[in-house]
Amino acid sequence: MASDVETRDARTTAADDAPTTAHLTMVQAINQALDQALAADDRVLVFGEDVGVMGGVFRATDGLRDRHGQDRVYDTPLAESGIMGYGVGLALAGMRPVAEIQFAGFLYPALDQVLSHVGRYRHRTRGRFTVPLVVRAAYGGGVHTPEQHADSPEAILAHAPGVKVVIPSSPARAKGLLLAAIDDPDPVFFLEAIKLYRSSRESVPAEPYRFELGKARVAREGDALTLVCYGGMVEVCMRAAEVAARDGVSLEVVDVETLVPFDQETVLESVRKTGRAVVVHEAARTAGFGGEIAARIAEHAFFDLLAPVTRVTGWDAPYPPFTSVEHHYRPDAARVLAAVRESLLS
Amino acid sequence: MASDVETRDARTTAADDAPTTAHLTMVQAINQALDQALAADDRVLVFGEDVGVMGGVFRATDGLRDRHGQDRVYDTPLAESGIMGYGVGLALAGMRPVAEIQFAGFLYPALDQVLSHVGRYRHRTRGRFTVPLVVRAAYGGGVHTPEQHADSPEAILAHAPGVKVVIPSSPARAKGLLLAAIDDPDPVFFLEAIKLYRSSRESVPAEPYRFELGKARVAREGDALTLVCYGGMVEVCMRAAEVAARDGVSLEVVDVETLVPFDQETVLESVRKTGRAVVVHEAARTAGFGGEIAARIAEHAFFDLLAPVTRVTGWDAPYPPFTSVEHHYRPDAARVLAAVRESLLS
Amino acid sequence: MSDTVRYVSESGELIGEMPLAAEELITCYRAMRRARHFDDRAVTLQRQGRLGVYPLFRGQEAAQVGAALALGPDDWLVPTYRETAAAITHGMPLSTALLYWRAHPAGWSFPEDLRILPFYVPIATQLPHAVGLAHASTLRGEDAVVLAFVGDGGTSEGDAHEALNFASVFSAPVVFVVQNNGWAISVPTERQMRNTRIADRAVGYGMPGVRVDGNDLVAMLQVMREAVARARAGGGPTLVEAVTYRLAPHTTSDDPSRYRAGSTTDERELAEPVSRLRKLLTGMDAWSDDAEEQLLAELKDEFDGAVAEADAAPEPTPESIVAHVFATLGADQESARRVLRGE
Amino acid sequence: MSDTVRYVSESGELIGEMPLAAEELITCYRAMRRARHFDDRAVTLQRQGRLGVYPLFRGQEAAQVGAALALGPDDWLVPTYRETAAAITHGMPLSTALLYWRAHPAGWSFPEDLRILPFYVPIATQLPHAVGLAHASTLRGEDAVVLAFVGDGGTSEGDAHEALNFASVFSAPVVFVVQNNGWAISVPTERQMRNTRIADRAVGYGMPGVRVDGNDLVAMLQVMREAVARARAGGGPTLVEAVTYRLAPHTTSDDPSRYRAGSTTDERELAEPVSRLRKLLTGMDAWSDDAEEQLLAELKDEFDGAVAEADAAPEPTPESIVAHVFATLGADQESARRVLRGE
Ligand SMILES: Cc1ncc(C[n+]2csc(CCOP(=O)(O)OP(=O)(O)O)c2C)c(N)n1
Ligand SMILES: Cc1ncc(C[n+]2csc(CCOP(=O)(O)OP(=O)(O)O)c2C)c(N)n1
Ligand SMILES: [Mg+2]
Ligand SMILES: [Mg+2]
Repeated sequence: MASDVETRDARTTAADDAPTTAHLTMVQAINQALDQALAADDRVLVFGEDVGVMGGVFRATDGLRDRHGQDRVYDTPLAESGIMGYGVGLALAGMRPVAEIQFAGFLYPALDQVLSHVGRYRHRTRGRFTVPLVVRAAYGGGVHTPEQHADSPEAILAHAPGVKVVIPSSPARAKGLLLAAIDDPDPVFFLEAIKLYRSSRESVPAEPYRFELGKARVAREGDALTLVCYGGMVEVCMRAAEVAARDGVSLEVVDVETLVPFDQETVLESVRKTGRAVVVHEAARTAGFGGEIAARIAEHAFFDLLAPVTRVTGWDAPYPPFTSVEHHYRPDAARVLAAVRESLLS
Repeated sequence: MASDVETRDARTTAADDAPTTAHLTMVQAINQALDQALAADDRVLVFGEDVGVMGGVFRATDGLRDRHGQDRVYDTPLAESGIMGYGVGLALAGMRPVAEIQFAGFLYPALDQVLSHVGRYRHRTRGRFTVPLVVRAAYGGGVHTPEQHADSPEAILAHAPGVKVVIPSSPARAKGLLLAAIDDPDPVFFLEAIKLYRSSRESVPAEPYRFELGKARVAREGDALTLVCYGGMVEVCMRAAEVAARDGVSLEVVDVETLVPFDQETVLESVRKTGRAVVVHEAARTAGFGGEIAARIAEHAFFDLLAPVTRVTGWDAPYPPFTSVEHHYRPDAARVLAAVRESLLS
Repeated sequence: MSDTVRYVSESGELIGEMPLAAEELITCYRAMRRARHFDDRAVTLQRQGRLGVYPLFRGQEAAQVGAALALGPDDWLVPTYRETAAAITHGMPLSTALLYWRAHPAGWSFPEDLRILPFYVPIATQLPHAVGLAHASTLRGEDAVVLAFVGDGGTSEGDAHEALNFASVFSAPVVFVVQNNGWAISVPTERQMRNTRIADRAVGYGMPGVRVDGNDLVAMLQVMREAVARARAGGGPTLVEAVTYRLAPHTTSDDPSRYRAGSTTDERELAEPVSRLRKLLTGMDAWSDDAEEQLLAELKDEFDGAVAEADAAPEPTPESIVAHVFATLGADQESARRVLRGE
Repeated sequence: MSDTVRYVSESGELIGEMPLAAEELITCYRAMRRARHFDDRAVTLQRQGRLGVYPLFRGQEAAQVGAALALGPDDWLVPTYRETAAAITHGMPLSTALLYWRAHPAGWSFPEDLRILPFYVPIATQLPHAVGLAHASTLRGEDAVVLAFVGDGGTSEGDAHEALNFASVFSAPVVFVVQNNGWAISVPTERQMRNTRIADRAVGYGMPGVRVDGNDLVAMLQVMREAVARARAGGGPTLVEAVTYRLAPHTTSDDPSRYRAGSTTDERELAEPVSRLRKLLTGMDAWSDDAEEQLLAELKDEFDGAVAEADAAPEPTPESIVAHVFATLGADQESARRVLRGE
């Protein structure tokens, strides 16, 4: 089912006297990015379940149909494999499709299209056919959504060669990364942490701007240990770092942002400096993307490591649909800090 | 398309004067296991595309329909999500369904059923509903199959909580593991390396027998370095170990066999002894299961490691459909040995 | 609604012969009224923060109750998230339903003999399970039938197609009921598909397809009894399109004013199934205001009891998160469990 | 085959009026004969180890060529792995086709102006692409139409359903051709589905459905021209069931004796489409043994030339494995590339 919380209007890019920045939630920043992409390039199309008339279950596409017309922003039938495959076809035809999948757990019916086609067209046809498709999906927990609405399947996408995976951690980052994703010549999966959609606002430049994909970002500098994280876990790690700072422990926070292509160098540089790393994500641990990150750190920063790289993740169980205990599944600052303490002791 | 190579008849469990072992290929051993499971338990059903009349594109189900009847061994329509979901329904009803998916790359249309249902029923219903379903699929490269027929999606399955993943490395192991999988009260994905189906024979006991799931196996003892591998990579690693032995380097080979639940202790025990590890699989590297294994070793054997844990895997590209270069994708003994040398030097 | 089976007009008048006895009708009415009472009270509980997101079924009582009442006790019900009315009619304890919508684990752990699969949201994915359950029944020589629900929107998913095809190929004893309630969240059925009759899809599977006024309990029950009997007799699956209307928002979180005019709903309220059947019964002198009042008092008591029962369910422990991942937990779950226990 | 469009009997006699001029028929025949020649020669190459696994299309030439000839040069062809005949008819160089079946990268890297998607095996997954291509054509105000193929077996996949529904909802200019060749590897159409006419599925999508004798080139071309014209004029999609027969094994690796009697095939050979059209033409005095001989000589030359061209394609380098993963390779591909280069 769709959760759906009220939001304020994000239309901030209107007239001449438009402000140069606005205080936006992440969902408003995303709405603005889509609006600007639609305005700038005729080839951009926005579609998915309930994105048209209704403006999306999270209102990320609110107002876009009115402004850009029903041929540019429209509803599809309820079929994710169809949406994905249809999006592939649009992309093959030279359009710049931006599909919305309501929740990342509903990417599953579309995985055949993702694994068999989205990431393969360029490779198998030696560049003759390409799929500049963007797929947005809400992911992750922390807001008491119904069953299956809190999944974090980024590792599956990251294991599909030819597919880029981007997970923003704030309104301003989301806008710049989404505009870059829409410009990108390759398919980009853009996962949006539900927890961040409206949890806070940030000053977002009104003009279109882009952040380069494939770059990790040092979100906070420190020297005792590196927290490696992305998306909804960045605020958790930042909070942990603040708490640690009060105890005089200075943690560095690296926001991966783009899982694929992975910016190994930025992560390694940080860990070489601190000598310790804790990797944090909310997906289940086994075969999660944290394993990949930890394995790379442990391989390439081996001689600089003072302690084993550890992971703070969802447990090896489905995200629990049982509201009263779900906060024990999703990592929080306390669990991150416990792992930090353990690492610092070893 | 289905590749289809001739095979000899695997019917070795006939009369009183039956031999106590037979020299079987892996596909024959699998056929025998299915035959014995069907004979032993009325609830066992074998179904999938072309498994009935034709006996399977690899002949794994050859003769089973004749022996056990068309209500026990039958063809389904060409629809993998349907096969998986229908199998879930049979399992919920108390049957012991054994589904065949012709190639692991054709599991993709069924991933929604896998991720949303197969691994979740027991968890979400607190044990009220369970899915004792076995799904067999041919996986991996090395035999010049057409495009998309050489995929190795084990990491995706391993990231689905509640699902067991088993990958046998020889005829005798395959039989014992498959019979255990069919007995298991939980869903088991059973991936069969195409390369091993007929590449060699092994003495296989004629009687039904079972190997415990969830146990790794030391396939060869050594003390200089541990090769961690599974399925089609075990023979590659064994060959590498033989070559190394000629140079006086003694490699230990750990055959993971069950990826989930992962037998961390056996792997760690070996690495604690050797101090070095190379993880080998043919799936693409990024977010492959090797990252998980390497991360666990690097975390838990940190103080025993003499060199970084490295990985020899498929490259971060789709398995190439281009026959003349595919052997550069799939790890071979030479690449494993190169990684071994590098590890021993560091 | 030509070609649509109907016995009772929107204003509650009988069209043609009445196939049901008055007592039967009263049983049906009581079940529908019970469902309506549940729905109303559930919404109140949700507003009080005592349920999570709740998908109302207001307006779909006849479709759900009529279908469920065609089942025998050994038959299976395979619902979507919308079918609380069908589920409580087929024997799900009200407290279990409340606990599910409260997202409490006891809402999933059904009594052993309850032949209902739990509510779930991945659209249409339950349909192949229904086929498997049904085929298992045939293979074992049992005569249990499976009733599987899906929405108009859900028919667009690949799994709906695969399940219909499997069912017909295996001649599985399953009755598919599409509740065409006009909407898939904000998308009206006309933009979900081009065909005007969902029942027409049946032709493509070589199975009978029936379109029925899903707000007419009598029609619904008749059509379903026939389909269930056919399935039980080995005649294979049927596709039933129950034409109904989602009078309520999609869920308690939804704001339908973003996509449909309030006037549409008001008009549809006039044809809603509970009062339609009540009018019929009243016209037959088979139901009175007193009977209604007494029924409501009973329903209130029953519901209050269920709430009390639900409230008494012990809070899950943190370690319940990893319980039941496997029959025997793996080492990874065991170590997680120790952490969750605070060991 | 009642309700099945047919113009030419199995023995090559005209039934009713001939809608095509003799020159057109000759063009069609030449294209079919060319396809047959390709198929025969490809099998020989495969036996020599000079092609990989090859899916023959013997018996399906009329269905494929008839469909492809209804297209204009700007129209798209979306094939399965079976449609080599359609592809070479729509302009794919023979050498490209050979290189694809030789699993050489040049078999995928089509000339820029070739409006054909590459052959591929994940069944039915190409159909939603066809809808996207078609809808893009409409959205841009172009009039390109898309021809999408699928097999009888392929209709069972969820993607087939989702694509048909999307196409009808978007009124996309796409013509779906189901080649009902009787088999999906070993599974006959009767066990793939219960309905006897695949064209009947069209009703469920509110689109026209046509069943045509797919071994009758004239019927095929007529039906396709109508469907393509309708799509081009904004009339939306059509579902065409081309009834044909897979005379050959599923692929060069398949042994059909495991699931069908040789006699079935022998009988079907009598109705095969190439000789059927030749008989018709001969009966019309529009074709002679001499013409045939000359055509075969031309086809042989063309094919030999294509083989030579294919043979001349440079062997791919090991590093081609990681080339084209992204427009700009990531660091992981770059480091792999260095290893593959032996650096
Ligand atoms: C696979 C999947 N995609 C999307 C959703 C989000 N979603 C929940 S309900 C719904 C609409 C369902 O409409 P319909 O099938 O007509 O059932 P109704 O809600 O009307 O009962 C959607 C799109 C989902 N739950 N599952
Ligand atoms: C998703 C998927 N599942 C299974 C296969 C294996 N397979 C290859 S061809 C085939 C049969 C296809 O039959 P049909 O659609 O009738 O086409 P035909 O081969 O007759 O042209 C199967 C099952 C596949 N390629 N893709
Ligand atoms: Mg609906
Ligand atoms: Mg076929």
